[in-house]
Amino acid sequence: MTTAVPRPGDPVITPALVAEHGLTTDEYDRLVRMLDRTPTFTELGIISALWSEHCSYKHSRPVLRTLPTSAPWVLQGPGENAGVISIGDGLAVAFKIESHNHPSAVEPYQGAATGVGGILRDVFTMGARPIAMLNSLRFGSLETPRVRYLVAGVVKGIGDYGNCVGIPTVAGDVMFDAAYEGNPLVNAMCVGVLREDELIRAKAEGVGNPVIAVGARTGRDGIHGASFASEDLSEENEAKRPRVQVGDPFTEKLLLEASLELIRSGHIVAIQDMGAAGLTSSSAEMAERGDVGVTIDTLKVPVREAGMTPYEILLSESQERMLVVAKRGHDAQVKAILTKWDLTAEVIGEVIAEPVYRVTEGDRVVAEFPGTRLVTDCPQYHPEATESAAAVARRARDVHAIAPLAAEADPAWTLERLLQAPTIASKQWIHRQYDSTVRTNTVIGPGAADAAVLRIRGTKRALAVKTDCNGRYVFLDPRVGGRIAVAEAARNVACTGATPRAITNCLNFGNPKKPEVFFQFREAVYGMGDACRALETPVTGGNVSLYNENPQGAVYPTPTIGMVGVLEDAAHATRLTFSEPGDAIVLLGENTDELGGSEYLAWVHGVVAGAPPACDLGGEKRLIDALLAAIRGGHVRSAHDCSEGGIAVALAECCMADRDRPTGARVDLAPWRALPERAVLFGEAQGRVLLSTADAPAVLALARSHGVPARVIGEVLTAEHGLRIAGLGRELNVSVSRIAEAYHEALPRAMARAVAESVTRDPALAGGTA
Amino acid sequence: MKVGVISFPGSNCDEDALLAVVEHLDEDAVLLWHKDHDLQGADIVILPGGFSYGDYLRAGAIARFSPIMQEVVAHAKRGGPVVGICNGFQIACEAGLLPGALLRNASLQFRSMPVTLRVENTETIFTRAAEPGAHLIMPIAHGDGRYTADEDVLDRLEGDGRIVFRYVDALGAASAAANPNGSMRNIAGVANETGTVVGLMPHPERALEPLLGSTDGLVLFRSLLAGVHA
Amino acid sequence: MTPYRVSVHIVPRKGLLDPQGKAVTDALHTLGFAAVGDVHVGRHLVIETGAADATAAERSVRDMCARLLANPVTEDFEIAAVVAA
Amino acid sequence: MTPYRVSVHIVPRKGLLDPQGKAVTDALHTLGFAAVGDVHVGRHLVIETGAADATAAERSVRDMCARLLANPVTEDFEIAAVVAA
Ligand SMILES: Nc1ncnc2c1ncn2[C@@H]1O[C@H](COP(=O)(O)OP(=O)(O)O)[C@@H](O)[C@H]1O
Ligand SMILES: [Mg+2]
Repeated sequence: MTTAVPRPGDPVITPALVAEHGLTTDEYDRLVRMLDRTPTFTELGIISALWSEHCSYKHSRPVLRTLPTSAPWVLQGPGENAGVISIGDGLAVAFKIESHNHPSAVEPYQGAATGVGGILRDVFTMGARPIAMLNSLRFGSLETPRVRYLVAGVVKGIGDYGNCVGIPTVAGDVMFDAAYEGNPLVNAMCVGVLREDELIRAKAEGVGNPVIAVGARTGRDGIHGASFASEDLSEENEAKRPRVQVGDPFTEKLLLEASLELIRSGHIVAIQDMGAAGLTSSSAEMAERGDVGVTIDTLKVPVREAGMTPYEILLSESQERMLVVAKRGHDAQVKAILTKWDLTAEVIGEVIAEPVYRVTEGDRVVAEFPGTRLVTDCPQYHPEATESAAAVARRARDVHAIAPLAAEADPAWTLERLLQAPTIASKQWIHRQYDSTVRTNTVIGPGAADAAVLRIRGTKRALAVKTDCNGRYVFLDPRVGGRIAVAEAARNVACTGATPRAITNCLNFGNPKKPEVFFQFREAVYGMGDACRALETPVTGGNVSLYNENPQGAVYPTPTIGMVGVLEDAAHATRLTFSEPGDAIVLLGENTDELGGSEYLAWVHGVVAGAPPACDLGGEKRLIDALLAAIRGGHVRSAHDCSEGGIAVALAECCMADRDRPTGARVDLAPWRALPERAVLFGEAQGRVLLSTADAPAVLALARSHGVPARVIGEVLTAEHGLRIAGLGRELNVSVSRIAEAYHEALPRAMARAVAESVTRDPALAGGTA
Repeated sequence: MKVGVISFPGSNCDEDALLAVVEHLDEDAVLLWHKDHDLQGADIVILPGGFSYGDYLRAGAIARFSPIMQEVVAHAKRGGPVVGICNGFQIACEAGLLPGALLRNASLQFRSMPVTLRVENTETIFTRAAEPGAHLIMPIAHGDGRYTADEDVLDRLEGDGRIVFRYVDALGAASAAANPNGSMRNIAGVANETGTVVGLMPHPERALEPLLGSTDGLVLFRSLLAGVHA
Repeated sequence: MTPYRVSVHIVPRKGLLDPQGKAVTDALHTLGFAAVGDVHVGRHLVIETGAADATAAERSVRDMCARLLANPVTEDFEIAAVVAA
Repeated sequence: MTPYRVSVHIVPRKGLLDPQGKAVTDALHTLGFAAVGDVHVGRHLVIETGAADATAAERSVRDMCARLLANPVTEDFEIAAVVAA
């Protein structure tokens, strides 16, 4: 029997109130059975948060279980604040990706900023020092002012937060498509380094150990953010604006230093970020992992405002807070460390032997649940999954039948047009707002290679990191699209010379109760699993973000992959741009006649249809192995994979992605003249890498020995020679400065219109963080 | 020689500056805590980059009142060398160790990118090992780097050779295109009257290794030694 | 059309975290201003605009605030003064 | 000691480049507020402080401005209001 009783002034529990809390009748009945009585208002709030999709994974867990999660180098798989892999020399890497889609849709600046703050905390609570941030962004068409406002705000929010904390933002990916209108995706990833023996987990243990709230004070912000993340974005939700949280990167920096000092001090046994659902989820999850009871007194929680109720204190999502379980009798030492960093630490509860989750307000018990499995005791759903007929028809469409525009008679026109597509164009407008060099580890920063490379101090090694996902492919064929997301991320990392090691993922999907959405979800996860097995990159964690919808329906299913790879020698770090005239250009992999799902079709013809390119995972693995052998053999001057825009765009980028050091190139694609010209030039066949080399025979021999198709297709020239692609129909011949202008000026030009608007509302205008 | 690097709350380049001295000059360096009143015998003080006190109100405005700043100011008054990098430059200006102020970039955006600097004066503690007119490439990463002072102050600085670095383009011109933040007269760094306090927005501590793309910051750090060991 | 000068205050919404205000409060305490309680830091805009009369000038600036100048999610605004310039 | 609320404007010194003011002007023009002339953006601080009387409150805030709140090189300040809280 449990003892909690309603507080004076608590609303009466009615079916309407239950519904408002997002619980179904079945779920409510389950709660009543669990308690053997009517819940108090506080209890209803707690369960509403814990059983939200965001915390409980009630729709997604069974599917997620199919993912491969182990390898000899995996030290911590899914289930902790972040995954951890060993990288040798007693060092490990902790990394995790997380979404902040709905908060960013409502308030782009604070939404994105607090997303960065949250993922940073997930990583440093593992005992790791963050060394890099990444961000994966999806927006609607840049043609609309609202989208430009969102882009400007999100980018500034990400930059201001990471820059202030002093963690370099080094890589990411961005795509624009009307499918994301009204529901942008903002996924942030953090990577940290730790010594293996300093790894700490968020597992409460030790009866009598004090539970301590650390960091910022608790205010009324973001109450019910976790449930908010589990709803559709509607106009009604726009009205729920007071839920936005304001980030304080300065406090985060202090909290980062204090937490690492705390973990190393030996005074604590567990630490966890108070993220979504704040104190409630952090305390319940820590208790559950340790299979212990816990009791918390809300009167002891340091608050920012007077008169906060237990309900508000438990569900607040005030930022920059941590929950710590200290060793018994060590609370004074914990406080001393926090005081040194000008932060508060208050004992708010303790670990207890009795298997209950109890919240008191002074002497009054306001919530009490039996057992220690509050989060996983939530209902599990196995939603129906069926592909819609429309999706089948879309995929079956013969896209080769789409007539080319008259202007396409000159392939140079098409290339130039594609280079201006915001999805393809240089993202420098974005990443020059991110400090990418602080902490002096950045060997290759954003825009210069297919992934970012960071050296690991004290070793010869380096990490390569990248996010990726083409949601359009997943939309057209979720299984194949899921595979490609992993394969492309792995290829990107391999192009810099790194062995792909493991992934984290952020599954951005629509409403899982719609059979066609759940089909996308299930198939995409299966595809991701296929690729992770084939490429030996297990999943170490991630995040599920459902209900990403706008009035037109779900956004593209977007399982963003965050890949981590390891270079044994940082000196092998390889960029994407050609540098030495006279070098041979080698294509690893094969051109095909595939055109479905391409940026070419979407941007030039406004068509999203056809089957996405096939993904041969065995071939991808061989390609990566061959490429890495060539790089390690010292034969490769540059490497770049073919992705959106195909081989023509990839060649253009190799010539002018580094605008200060352009080159030209002469390429002959005659071996593929039997295929449709536009498919060869702009199709997005997978498993292709362009590299430049002074020793083509060595590269070709290595490719052959790995069973990878390879051909010398041209030569690097000086920039005056332009880019020339012959051998198909009409020769493609463009000046490098012209394509450089198209590629580098597209985003600045589009965003120039938005800057005035975004700075006007810039909270930092009044001073504040720059 | 011993270098003291101040750790303000919110400093995030303090370790980079410390490593620059320890790994690349092979000299002693200590982090000095903002709440202390002791320079621990440091011969040279570095005010590092970052966001001291979150840069709330104005970059550097609150940090200048940190307890340790009293010692730093006294050290500077005695002729002791002080180098302010990025946020450290902002703090030095706020503290009155250097003239002028650093305002929001004219673009109103943070700028993270490599820039080319021209060394305008080789008679300061931070440039005496450099060639006059040398071009140095190193990163900037700031939102408030627009150096601003009254015209007559600028004229005086110019006349006294206290403009230490300017942003220039590949051809060596101090052009508007080469100026990443709209600073007056393309100023990237200035010195006090005696050349013993130097502040600059770019980050020489991020340009010390070929692996990281530039070694042009070395000559500046080596300048710190030139006087001591000469 | 008469030229007006309209002065607006845009302040962080109550209840939201105001890290800047807190930083300034702490700094003032450090400087010895012990009697200081809360500090709020907002923006002060002076907008020169032509309008038929003072009421129209104010209405127009309210519109600017709602549509552009104030963040509807995190800030409140008030018109502080409308004077003929 | 009476509690006072003192309101301060801190504005960029005239003649200095004002990219923020210009950005706001441009944005307002884009939105169709054609009658807008110059816009100036400064800070608005509200300081709650105890003082013997209004004069003392104002004096104390002037002191805060001179020492911390305004940058003497680039900014001017004015006390906009002193009200008993
Ligand atoms: N939001 C972002 N933040 C930082 N870097 C980014 C971002 N978006 C793209 N980049 C960088 O731009 C480059 C090109 O990215 P992308 O177009 O995704 O390449 P690819 O098609 O090869 O995957 C990469 O170096 C990437 O890290
Ligand atoms: Mg990509």
